[in-house]
Amino acid sequence: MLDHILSILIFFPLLAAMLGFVVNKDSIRAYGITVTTVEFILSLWLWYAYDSSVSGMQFMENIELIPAFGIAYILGIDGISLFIIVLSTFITMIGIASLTDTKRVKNMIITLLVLEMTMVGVFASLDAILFYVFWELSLVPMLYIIGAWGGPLRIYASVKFFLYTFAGSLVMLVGMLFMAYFYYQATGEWSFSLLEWYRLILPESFQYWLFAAFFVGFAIKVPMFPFHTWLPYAHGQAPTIGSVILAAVLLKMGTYAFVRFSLPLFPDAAVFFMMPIAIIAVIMIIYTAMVAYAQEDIKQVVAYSSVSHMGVIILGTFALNVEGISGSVFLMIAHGVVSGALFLLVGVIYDRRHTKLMSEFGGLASVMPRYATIFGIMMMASVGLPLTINFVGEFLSLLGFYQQSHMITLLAGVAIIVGAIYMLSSYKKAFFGEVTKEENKNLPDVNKRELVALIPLVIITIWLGVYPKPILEPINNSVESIVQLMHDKAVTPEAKSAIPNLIKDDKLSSNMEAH
Amino acid sequence: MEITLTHYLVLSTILFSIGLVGIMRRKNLLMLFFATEILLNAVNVGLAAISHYYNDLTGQLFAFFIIAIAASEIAVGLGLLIVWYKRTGSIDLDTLTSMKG
Amino acid sequence: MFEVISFYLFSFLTIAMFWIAVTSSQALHALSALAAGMIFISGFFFILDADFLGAIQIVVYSGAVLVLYSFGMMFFDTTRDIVEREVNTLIPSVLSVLSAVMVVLIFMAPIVGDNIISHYPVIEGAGNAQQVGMVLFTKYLIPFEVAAIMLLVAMIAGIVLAGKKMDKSLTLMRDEEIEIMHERDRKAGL
Amino acid sequence: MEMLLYIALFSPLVGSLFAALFTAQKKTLIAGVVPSALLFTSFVASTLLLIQVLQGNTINVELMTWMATGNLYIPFGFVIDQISVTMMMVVTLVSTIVHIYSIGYMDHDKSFNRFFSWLSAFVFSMMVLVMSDNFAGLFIGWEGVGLCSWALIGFWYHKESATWAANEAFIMNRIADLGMLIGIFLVYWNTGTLQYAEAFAIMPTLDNSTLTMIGIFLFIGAMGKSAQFPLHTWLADAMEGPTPVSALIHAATMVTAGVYLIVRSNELYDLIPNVGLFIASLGAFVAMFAASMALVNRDMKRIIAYSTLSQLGYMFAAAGLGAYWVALFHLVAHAFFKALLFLGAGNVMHAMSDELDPFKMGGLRKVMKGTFIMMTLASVALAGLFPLAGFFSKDLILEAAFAEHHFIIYSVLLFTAGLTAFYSFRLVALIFHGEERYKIFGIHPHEAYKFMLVAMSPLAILAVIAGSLKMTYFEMVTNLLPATEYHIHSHTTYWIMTIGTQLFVGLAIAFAYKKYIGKVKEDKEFEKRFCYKVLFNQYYIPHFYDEYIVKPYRELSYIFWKQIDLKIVDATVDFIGTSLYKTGEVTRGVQNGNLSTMLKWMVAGLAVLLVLAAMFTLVATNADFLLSVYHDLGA
Repeated sequence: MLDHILSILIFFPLLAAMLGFVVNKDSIRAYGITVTTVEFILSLWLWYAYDSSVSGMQFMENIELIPAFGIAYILGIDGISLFIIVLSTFITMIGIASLTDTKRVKNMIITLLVLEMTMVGVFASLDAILFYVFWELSLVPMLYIIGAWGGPLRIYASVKFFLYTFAGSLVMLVGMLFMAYFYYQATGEWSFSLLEWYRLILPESFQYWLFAAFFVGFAIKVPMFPFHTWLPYAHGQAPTIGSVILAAVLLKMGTYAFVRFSLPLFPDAAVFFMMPIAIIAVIMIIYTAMVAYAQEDIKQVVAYSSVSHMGVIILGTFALNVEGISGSVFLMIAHGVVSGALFLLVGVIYDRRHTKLMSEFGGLASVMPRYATIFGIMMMASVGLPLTINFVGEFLSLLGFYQQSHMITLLAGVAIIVGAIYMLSSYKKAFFGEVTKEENKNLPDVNKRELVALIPLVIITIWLGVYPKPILEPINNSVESIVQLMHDKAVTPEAKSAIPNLIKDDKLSSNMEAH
Repeated sequence: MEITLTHYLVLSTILFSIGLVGIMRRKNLLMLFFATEILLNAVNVGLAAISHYYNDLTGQLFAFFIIAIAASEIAVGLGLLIVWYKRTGSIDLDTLTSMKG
Repeated sequence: MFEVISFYLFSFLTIAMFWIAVTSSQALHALSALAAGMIFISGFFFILDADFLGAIQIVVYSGAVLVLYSFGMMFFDTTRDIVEREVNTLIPSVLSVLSAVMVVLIFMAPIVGDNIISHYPVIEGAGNAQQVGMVLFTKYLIPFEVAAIMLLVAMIAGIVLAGKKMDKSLTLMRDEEIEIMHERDRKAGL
Repeated sequence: MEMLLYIALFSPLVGSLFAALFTAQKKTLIAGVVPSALLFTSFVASTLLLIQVLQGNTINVELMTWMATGNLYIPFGFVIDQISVTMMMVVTLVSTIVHIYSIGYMDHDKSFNRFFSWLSAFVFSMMVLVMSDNFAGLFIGWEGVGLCSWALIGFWYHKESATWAANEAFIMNRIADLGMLIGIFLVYWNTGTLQYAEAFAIMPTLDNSTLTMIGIFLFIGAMGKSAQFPLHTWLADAMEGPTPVSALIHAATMVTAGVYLIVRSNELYDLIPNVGLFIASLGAFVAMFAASMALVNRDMKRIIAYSTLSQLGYMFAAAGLGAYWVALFHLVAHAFFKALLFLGAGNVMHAMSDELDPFKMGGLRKVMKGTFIMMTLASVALAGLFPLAGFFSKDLILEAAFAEHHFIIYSVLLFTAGLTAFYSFRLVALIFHGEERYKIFGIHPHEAYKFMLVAMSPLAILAVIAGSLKMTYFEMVTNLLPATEYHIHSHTTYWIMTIGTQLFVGLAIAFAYKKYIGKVKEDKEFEKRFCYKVLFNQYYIPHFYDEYIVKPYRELSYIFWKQIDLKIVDATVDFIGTSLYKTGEVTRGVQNGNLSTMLKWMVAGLAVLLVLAAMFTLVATNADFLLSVYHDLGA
């Protein structure tokens, strides 16, 4: 069973979704929770069986689909994708467990199960076409979730979400086809296998163009400034569960793809574009944080804060050293947990008051103390307080990039200031002060179902903040192999020097580079 | 003076243009069919000429198939035309606007 | 010399006939001109040593197709003129001439002509019909059969479309009327 | 040994979590008593560790790995040496007292349990800060105390001013923390480690500019936590929190973390005397700057806060001049008497129903004898009169400045000593002496609970006797810190200086008493003067920040959102979408359903394709010619 665990992880939710059509409407919630829990346990088993001392791909499956064009069904995970898969199954489970009374709940749960399949598929596939298929497929359930259960502007938001990301990924597809063509030119055989592509050393000018093509697809998904405007609409209109999954997992596809595709395939281009991307990341961090500060709707604050944090992840990824990339991968997990929790929390208050405007609240700390406490913990995690999960990622990402540029890191570090500004002022507006609105005076505190969803998130937030090693170590091993691969593949001398060589005496080299 | 392939091709082109004019000018559906026949015949002349001058039978065979296609087209097309005429009492092209975008 | 004269003669005739077919407002005139043009076309085929094709041209076009047209025309009120509302004849002519010139230009370019290689050369000492038969039943057997099926389908379609319930038009009847008609058929044991 | 360390470190955490269990419930005494007892345990453990350290043992333990990736390795490592044990003693002692005191002070507060949870959490963070053996651990504590400070300043969260002050404190600290973080990055990329011992061992091999950068960025971190100019405004506003919080966090412990950082990094700052001089100058400036604001203020707690700021300036001046042990000594002494002063102020506030304006008090000496004695003692110690703690520590700083020949710094500090004496006794005189002005407001003051006074008494004793421990302390600390003894060239100079300072201070006290002990009349004329206005408005710095930083930031944020994000970035995207849509709408006319038109379009398309093909053919056939023309043009 372990040989095919990835296929099982991918297709079990799909199968369950199909069977879900015949399940009775009253028991569908229990059915959904059971399925996602089984899926989560399977992913935990995957983690347990994963050998963290091996840096390469594990649990590989390889079935040829179209041999003439080298398209195959290749699955496999390493330390980077493992935890994002666990995160996806975990967040889906939490999401379904916390699902409040929605209309057409059966459709919702079936959609979520299909979405889960696509998410696991994206992170497990090692064939470009397979990856692309899951990547695009993930848009459909999300489109449906926003379009069917969203707010008043839901059609606009969902169409915008779909078209925007779809347009980007088409450019990415062209890049993939070109990449396969180059492979064909070089070896005389077609292949879309990522591991085969890794072995290909591309000339510099090709790298720039291909990097740009992939970049468009990934950047829109992340979303990077100035491609971020679909996100506030999507979050603003999506139901709570949609926002949670969108922020926690779907956005990670973009950053994950940067680590999986852009860096190892095009190391020279990565070095060449490092500074422009870093500048975009800095703009993302500061600009969206300021926009977040100006928001009146608490969900939009969290939405823009997501963009701001994604900037830090991008920065860490393009640090191109082990510290930075490990940090950014860790921050992907961390942001998944924290932003997921924050959206759940916003959902809690939305369920009670049917508004998300901060001016409608005020003084909630005395009415809903438990809610305020959990929100406070998550807010502090979002702000990046040490011993919370976010800090580890942010610290490592910024630390990593400091090797490449002092000035940009200094500017990006402003994240910790502006982040505190918008989060604290929102918290103050919503939770502190006197209770002014009559309808807020008797709000019930978080109930059991919500606690079931939130408490695990709180525990993870603190546990991994204090003891990140179980996750950081496998990530580190896989990232080291990627960095080494990039160093070996780099063509230009600038790239060779910018990407550290891990085989040499480490301390000496890092000292030299710092000077 | 020798008749070369070019002569035939020019002829074929001229016939084709006449067909095009017919297609664009006529509003009578039946006339449209006539123009289509002209187009097909123009092409056939070209194909036969090429076949002749390059000593290759493929051109002629293509012409055969074109004739076969033309025949079936007329059979079906005429049938549809008759149905249409029964419905509307007109074979005016301008009445065919159900495909309006 | 004979070839040259006949080429120009037939060319003039075909162009003239087709022009009449395209411009004539009388359907009957157009039909006649078209038939004549078709026959003249077959003249070219004979000049080009494609005897079989020429024969087929006369049989199928002038025989079958045009007869079909003339029968078809009996269904229509051909006396009723369709007003050719076309005001601007400039655009069609310009477009046609332009495309014609372009096609000629392209064919004149050596790059196209040089690349044609003879795959099925004319076999010495065999008649045209024989040659055609040899190629048609070897290399082009499947397309030939497919064409046959296509013709069959077209024939059936033609009969169904034009012939069924010649007295009635299903498409013009309302659903209830059709239902009533079907009901009557069933009762009659059909 | 290690057990003791862990007991000292974790008992505050246990106390905090214990109290946290009760936060949702009504006030329970046990939520206050248990954390206090646990803190006392921590204090005892610290004392035992102190004894160990006095015997010359230092302890270094590693609890577990925190972060490890690439070359980076950060453990949860703790060190007990002379510096950290000093800080531990101060922290545990003051916090134990403050905890016990708070049981009385917070008696009537409905969030009693929550208060103790946060207060103990603060002590835990502070212990992490001082006990860590690496910069990352320090940063954990650094941010942890920031968080607890935020929660405690905003403890009464229904008050707008309190929450505002809390956010201000947190954000200002964050600005400094960025500097600190950059400093940490610099240390890592230049030395390859964040452990103090290893990093400081490598630092002498680095070039001067790098070290200067490290020194400056770490000091920026220290500036925030220790509220040095220009990041000082939050400290005065932080007085919105409960008074025990002010005593513990904003006087005795957290704000001295910056000084601790400089002292801890003494090996670094020894290598870069220029930065040291800058720190000393800034310290001296802040000392006077803060003292001047304290002169006219009419808020009891703010006056003490400015005094804290001023004393922090002293500490930085000493640390910057390389007299690290002096700075640490002043830190310790200051912790005792300043905490005492704040707790006394807390008693007064309770007695006066939270009235803070000393001009509305007066004559409280009669009803609050214990408080009166203790506050007077604290003020004397603060003013630096012989033989109380302040005399020894502050005098050492002056001597150090003099001996190092920084006479400007010396004279600034000397002048500030006079100011300190004046404002301290202005406060004492206004509160405890003179006529009983509070009677107009119908307040009936009463002395605090007895056990609160008893709890305060150790501080009072220490404020008196701390000076005599100077030599023991010196011997202990100088195992680790540079043992510079500051000897003024001749004994005569020394005596002239000491006695001169004492006289100056004495005169200032006398002046304060003379001015404020009798019938205090509102001096309207004086209040209209420019210098009074400037001082009363804190040099207009909060106003400046509000007007030129906070407001523009808010406005810029709105512009970014409303103008740029919605009107430019998003509108561009929408424009692309709508233009495609419009194109569809416009070209829809082509599809008029008329077959004839469509056929015309078809022919037109054919013509276009043919033209393209013809052009292509032309170009292809004439490629050689065109290329030669192109090359000719290029040449």
